Amino acid sequence: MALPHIMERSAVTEARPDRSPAGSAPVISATDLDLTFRTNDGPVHALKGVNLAIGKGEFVSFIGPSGCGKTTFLRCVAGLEHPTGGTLTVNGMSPDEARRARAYGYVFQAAGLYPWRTIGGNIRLPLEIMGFPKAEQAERTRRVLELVDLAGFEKKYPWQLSGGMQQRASIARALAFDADILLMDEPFGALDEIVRDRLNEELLRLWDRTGKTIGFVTHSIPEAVYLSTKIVVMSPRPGRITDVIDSPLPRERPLDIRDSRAFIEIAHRVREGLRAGMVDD
Amino acid sequence: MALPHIMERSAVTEARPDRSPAGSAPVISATDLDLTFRTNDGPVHALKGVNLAIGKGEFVSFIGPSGCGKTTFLRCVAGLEHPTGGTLTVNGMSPDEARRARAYGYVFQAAGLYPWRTIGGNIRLPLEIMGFPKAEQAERTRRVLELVDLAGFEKKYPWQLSGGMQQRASIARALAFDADILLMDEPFGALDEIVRDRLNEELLRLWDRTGKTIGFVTHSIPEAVYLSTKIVVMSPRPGRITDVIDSPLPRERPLDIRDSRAFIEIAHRVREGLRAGMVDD
Amino acid sequence: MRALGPVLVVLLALLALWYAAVPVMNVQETLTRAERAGAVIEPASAVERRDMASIGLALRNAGQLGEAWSLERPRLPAPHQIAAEIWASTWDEEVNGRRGIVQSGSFSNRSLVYHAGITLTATAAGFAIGAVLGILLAVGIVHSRVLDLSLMPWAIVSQTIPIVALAPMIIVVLYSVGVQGLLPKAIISAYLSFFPVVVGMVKGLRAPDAMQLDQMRTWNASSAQVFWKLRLPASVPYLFASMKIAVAASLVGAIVGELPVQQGGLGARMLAGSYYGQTAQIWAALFAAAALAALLVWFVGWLERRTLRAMGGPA
Amino acid sequence: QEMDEVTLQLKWVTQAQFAGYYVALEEGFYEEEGLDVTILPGGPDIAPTQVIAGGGADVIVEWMPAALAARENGLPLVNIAQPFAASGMQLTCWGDVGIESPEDLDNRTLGVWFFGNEYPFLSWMSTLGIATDGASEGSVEVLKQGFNVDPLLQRQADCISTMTYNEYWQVIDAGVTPEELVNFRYDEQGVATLEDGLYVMEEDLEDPEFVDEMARFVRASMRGWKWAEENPEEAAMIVLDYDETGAQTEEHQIRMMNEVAKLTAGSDGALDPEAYQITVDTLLGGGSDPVITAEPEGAWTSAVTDAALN
Amino acid sequence: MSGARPGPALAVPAFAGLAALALWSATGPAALALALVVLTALAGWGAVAALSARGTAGTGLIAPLALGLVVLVAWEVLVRAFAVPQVILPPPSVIAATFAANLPTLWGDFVQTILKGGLTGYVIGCGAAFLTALLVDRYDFLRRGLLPLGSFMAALPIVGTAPILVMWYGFGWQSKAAVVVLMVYFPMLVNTVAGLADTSAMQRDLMRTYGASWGSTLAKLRLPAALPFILNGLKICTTLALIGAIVAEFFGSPTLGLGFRISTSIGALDLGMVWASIVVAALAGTAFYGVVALIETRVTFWHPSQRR
Ligand SMILES: Nc1ncnc2c1ncn2[C@@H]1O[C@H](COP(=O)(O)OP(=O)(O)OP(=O)(O)O)[C@@H](O)[C@H]1O
Ligand SMILES: Nc1ncnc2c1ncn2[C@@H]1O[C@H](COP(=O)(O)OP(=O)(O)OP(=O)(O)O)[C@@H](O)[C@H]1O
Ligand SMILES: Cc1ncc(C[n+]2csc(CCO)c2C)c(N)n1
Ligand SMILES: [Mg+2]
Ligand SMILES: [Mg+2]
Repeated sequence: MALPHIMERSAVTEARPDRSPAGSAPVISATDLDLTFRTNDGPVHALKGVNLAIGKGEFVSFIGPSGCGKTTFLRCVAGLEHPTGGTLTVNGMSPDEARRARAYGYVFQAAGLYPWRTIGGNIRLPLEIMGFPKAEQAERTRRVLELVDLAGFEKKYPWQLSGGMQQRASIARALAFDADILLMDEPFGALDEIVRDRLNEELLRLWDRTGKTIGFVTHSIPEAVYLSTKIVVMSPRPGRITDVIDSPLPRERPLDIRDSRAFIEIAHRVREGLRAGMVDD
Repeated sequence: MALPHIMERSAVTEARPDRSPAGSAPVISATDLDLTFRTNDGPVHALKGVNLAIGKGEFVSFIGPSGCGKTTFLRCVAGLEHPTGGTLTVNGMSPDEARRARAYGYVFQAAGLYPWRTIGGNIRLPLEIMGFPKAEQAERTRRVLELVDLAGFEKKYPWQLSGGMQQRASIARALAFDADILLMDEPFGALDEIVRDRLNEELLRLWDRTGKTIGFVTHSIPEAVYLSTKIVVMSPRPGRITDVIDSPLPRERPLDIRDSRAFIEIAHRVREGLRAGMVDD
Repeated sequence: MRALGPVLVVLLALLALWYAAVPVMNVQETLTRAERAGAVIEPASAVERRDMASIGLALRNAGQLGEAWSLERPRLPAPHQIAAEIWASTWDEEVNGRRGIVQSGSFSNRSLVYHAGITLTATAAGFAIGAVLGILLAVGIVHSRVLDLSLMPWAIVSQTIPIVALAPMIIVVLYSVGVQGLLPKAIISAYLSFFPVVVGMVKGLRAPDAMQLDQMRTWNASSAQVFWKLRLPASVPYLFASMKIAVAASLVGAIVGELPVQQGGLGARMLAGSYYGQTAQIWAALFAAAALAALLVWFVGWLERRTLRAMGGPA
Repeated sequence: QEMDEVTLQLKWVTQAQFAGYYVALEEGFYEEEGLDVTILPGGPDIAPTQVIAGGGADVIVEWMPAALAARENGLPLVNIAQPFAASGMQLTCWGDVGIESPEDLDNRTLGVWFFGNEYPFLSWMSTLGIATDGASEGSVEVLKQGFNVDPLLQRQADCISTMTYNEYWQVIDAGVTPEELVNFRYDEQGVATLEDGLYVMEEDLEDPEFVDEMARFVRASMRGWKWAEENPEEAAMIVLDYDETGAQTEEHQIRMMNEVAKLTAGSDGALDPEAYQITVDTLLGGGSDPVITAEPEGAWTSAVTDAALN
Repeated sequence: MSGARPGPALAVPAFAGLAALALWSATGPAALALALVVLTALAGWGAVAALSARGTAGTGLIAPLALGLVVLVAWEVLVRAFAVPQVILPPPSVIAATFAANLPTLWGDFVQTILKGGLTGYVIGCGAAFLTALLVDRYDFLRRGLLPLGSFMAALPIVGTAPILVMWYGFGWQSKAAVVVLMVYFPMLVNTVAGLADTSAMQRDLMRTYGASWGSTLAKLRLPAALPFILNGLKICTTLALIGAIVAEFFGSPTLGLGFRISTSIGALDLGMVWASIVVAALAGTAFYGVVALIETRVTFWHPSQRR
């Protein structure tokens, strides 16, 4: 029962590459991507035949059950993992080249701030590594701190901030060197719903202001629906894309939008996609 | 704007004790409960004037922002924390007596299985401590493993199971000695939405079958609404109850119910209650 | 301060136990002395008493044990004897002694202050060498798989060699290649202290998790940058924990190194005390060494607190 | 004027046993001979033979058994002078356990110094026909004695090794009366071995300049010894000043100096060939496991003392 | 990356060949020998690098052996080439020969020092520390009163305590065991106490919800949780025990034992025997450590540090 449904979605997915907005070349483009981990217990097929094109300025969420390869895909894009098949380009380059060109900022699940550096020091860290001049480091740090609403906390240490503030600092750090692409792997997974709501709102505003391309992994259906222009639903073993949903929601999204009909419908479709993937398993 | 709203709810709350189902004495009853932690930085007022009555067979969810005292309240019920004011009875006894009488099973946020024991060994643990005969230990272990759908995993070690399976094992452990009350502190907090959905369904079924009284802490609004017969909304500093919502949803709840009008309305009311608490803060 | 109460109580209990043990431990010598002084002892001769249990002997001659707490060569000196010896060989010697700092302008070679100073110098030098060596080895092990595979087992084997027993020979061999004075002692001291540092530092340098290392990769950081900005700061707590063990080991090494050389130091002092049967002197040197160790460990702890605070840890 | 540098390695810690060298240093006798002498104190488990083999010293104070054993082990040491004419080593026993003569030692527990000092004892036991593998009929139990006289005082051993000038007096100082003790001087048992001689490497002696240097060294050292014999108290004070451990007491060192003087009294520095022969015979007679297996050749020379004394 | 390196097929024979060449040159010119030793070391590095890059099974064993071999070759060659006197440092071949020729003596020493002195002290010391830890864990008063004093005791250097203990317990292995007890007691105590405390508040609360007694909390929660720490303590103490037993013999012993052998042989300039005794000590120590490490992996298989 579930199978034809998926097939249909997959067909849609494969047709995508040419459909990227404004007809311009996609920022991230994956064709027939395959990745197999070799482990002691034999190979783990983490990604299989993944096709996806992400256009400039899109906000793409990845959702799927645990272990379906969301993180793996994001890591491939970041050049942290190397696909065993297919092609993947970022800004027309290979992911490794893109990494060396510092084409993206990456936000990990936990905030991962260094406890021995102040918030300002943490944000300066990538700038130091990339060799920005001192004055510019200070200027950029100031700017991103303002962007994530943490002005005044520059001299504080991470443990002096709440979890939500830490996560914002971590986002600021990824923004500091102003890459066009932002990759975020479950950045709000550890936060409670209310804080999460607020950060979601802020993230949307930031995206709106900066026009960045964002890849966003989440486990939460409402979060995915609320944030994205495009939702990628994945299923595990081997990880593949079962559905790609273009959101009809407007760019402006008050939190109330979650009680709207359209929102609930997309959420329903995502849930269906997820269940189908599970049954299929 | 928010204040009168809360006041109204609180008034309703206080009227509760006499309203417990079937007019029978409540299983858990708190009157004017107060708890202040003394810390190095001065006192922390964790619970203030909490009044609540939980009747037999109810499924009560506690929801509220981080630090509002949900865990503290549950721990008071379990006799792990001692209120500094007010009265609290469990099955008519003091919580400590109830604890010694093994009146409840407690499920902590993380699975908290002992890594040096197999799944079976973990479930047997309380039985060993309570001095059940060997044969009955085996029998009960088998039964609860089946109940949580883990038959066949008895000989495995915790780390060989997925997070969701571990959490189910932890629930099985709390069920094994068949207490009438089940206290669960964010048991599914660490799981992804899909697994969580499934466990929610199973928990409901279990509750339905066994007729236990369940106290359940969560951060997730949909989860609270989906599971409960009664939702207790709390606000922080000092932690107090701002709203108690009796759910009009039927006992039978397919997952789809979450797309229903009634469901969305309750969820909305919970969210409003939470926001009000935040603003009030 | 809250910890002081229990410590004092336990200390008092131990002291009481100690005083009670003194007559039992010293019973043979005490009775022999009493016998020489003409008292009637049961049994009468030292030969008969030789193989008897101390407690029984003490009970049977309870009246003759008065001297047990003030023997000159006790098996177990009474605490006040040790205290007196410590006082005599520190304050008294320095202030009133002919060679003391008050009269001669330099520390007396009969005072524990002087010997503790010598030991401290060797310990500091050895600890510095050991810590630096340990850190360098750890850096090598973390950055080179070949070193990791081949060096670590030998580091363990190195600690099974009774270096303490070899100290005299090592000093002679070093001597023959022209190394003498402070350095041989420091080398033995370093040998004992590098191992805990290697173990702790390897653990510390590997403390950053995969996520933090990946984070660095997303910024395309060089391995030097990863080391200075991530691994090194992350290893600091581990480094200090192992340095506390290492500094105590250094002290033992320095003391051992002083034994054969006999040119001052607490080790030389202990041995000389043992050689001349001056039990109180051994015990005094022993306590001085333990106090020195406690001081060194405290000092490392203080450094740790300061460093961590400078690094922004919760005060 | 250019001074010749000489390093002397002692056999034991700084004490009056080595007073002659410290006196010569302090009183400028070495300087008068144009020598710049460094005295290295020894200590437990420092083998002077090893030090000289490694080039850490030019000349060492060593006991002849250890020196001859080293010679057999491939380290050609040569005795160039013998300031100690007599042996000070003895076995000190409790009288009250019934030991009167050497035969009574059978089946006893005895403390013995090892580290190259055990050879005269083993040789003695072998002449007595007593084995050393445990306390039983026809055998004694041997303990490796540590650095002090506690084994005797604690009665862990019936007898221990002592030096007439040192450990014996420590026993007395501990309150034991001389009447309670029985002493067996190795000298008197006919198993004496030469102690505290000066040894150098054989190959060095091929250099006439070195021989001359040593001649001056021995001459100055013997001057020191004679000065010390005549001024025991001053000598002891000089020794005390050189003791860096600060462990020695005046009383003990003065007494030690007096006792040591008895052993050095008969010597002008030259080795007595007869005493040498007794030593060699003792060592060759070490029973089943003799220290040296063959009569040594060239283990001593009178070249240096001849030059020094003329 | 790994393709750029010479494979093991090349590096291993090169290593073996160079080692042989170095040994052959041992009595030749010193400079040549030195050069060959350096080359051997480099070849050894290459061999291990190649093996580990391939992830060949057993590299974990081969690598340290290769390093050991390099050290032995260097030792043998340099001692011979630079004509170091045997009474200073004998070459490995001489040590091996002495070892082989004195097996019965060394066995006797091993039994006396390692089995009687070391092992007895180890068992008593670790056992006493364990029992103390239970007490300290039970009574917080003792924890606060005893532990600070214990750390003071741990700082007592063995060279000071050994003569006293020999005086108290005699010349036999008993005094050696006493020294070992004193050496292992504190590390073991600290580890066990830390282990018993290493349970999360949640795990302890769980036991409380079961109304569990102190005894069953100990048996079912704290002891199992403490096992990794306890075994770590036991592991650390192995080397301490052996060193303690050997060193204590320097302060008085019967006429056998490794410490006795080492000290007596130095006096007789029998350096071959000294090193043969050291080899016995190192072998015994490594084996002892290895056995406890093996038990550790078996018993604490569930601990994250053992799972990878
Ligand atoms: N380094 C690795 N070696 C072997 N297998 C791996 C590795 N990394 C991931 N995997 C496996 O690949 C699969 C996909 O993992 P991935 O982390 O991408 O999942 P995910 O979708 O991010 O899951 P989650 O929601 O739990 O984070 C899983 O089965 C995982 O066990
Ligand atoms: N043992 C304690 N000592 C001092 N303060 C405490 C203690 N336990 C809890 N608190 C404080 O009491 C308040 C309530 O804590 P509680 O754990 O009950 O919150 P919660 O609602 O469960 O939060 P969360 O959703 O984060 O689990 C918090 O401010 C917390 O910091
Ligand atoms: C470890 C050891 N034990 C005993 C001696 C024997 N010894 C030789 S000279 C001397 C001083 C005499 O008072 C003593 C005790 C030693 N050399 N080393
Ligand atoms: Mg992931
Ligand atoms: Mg909580």
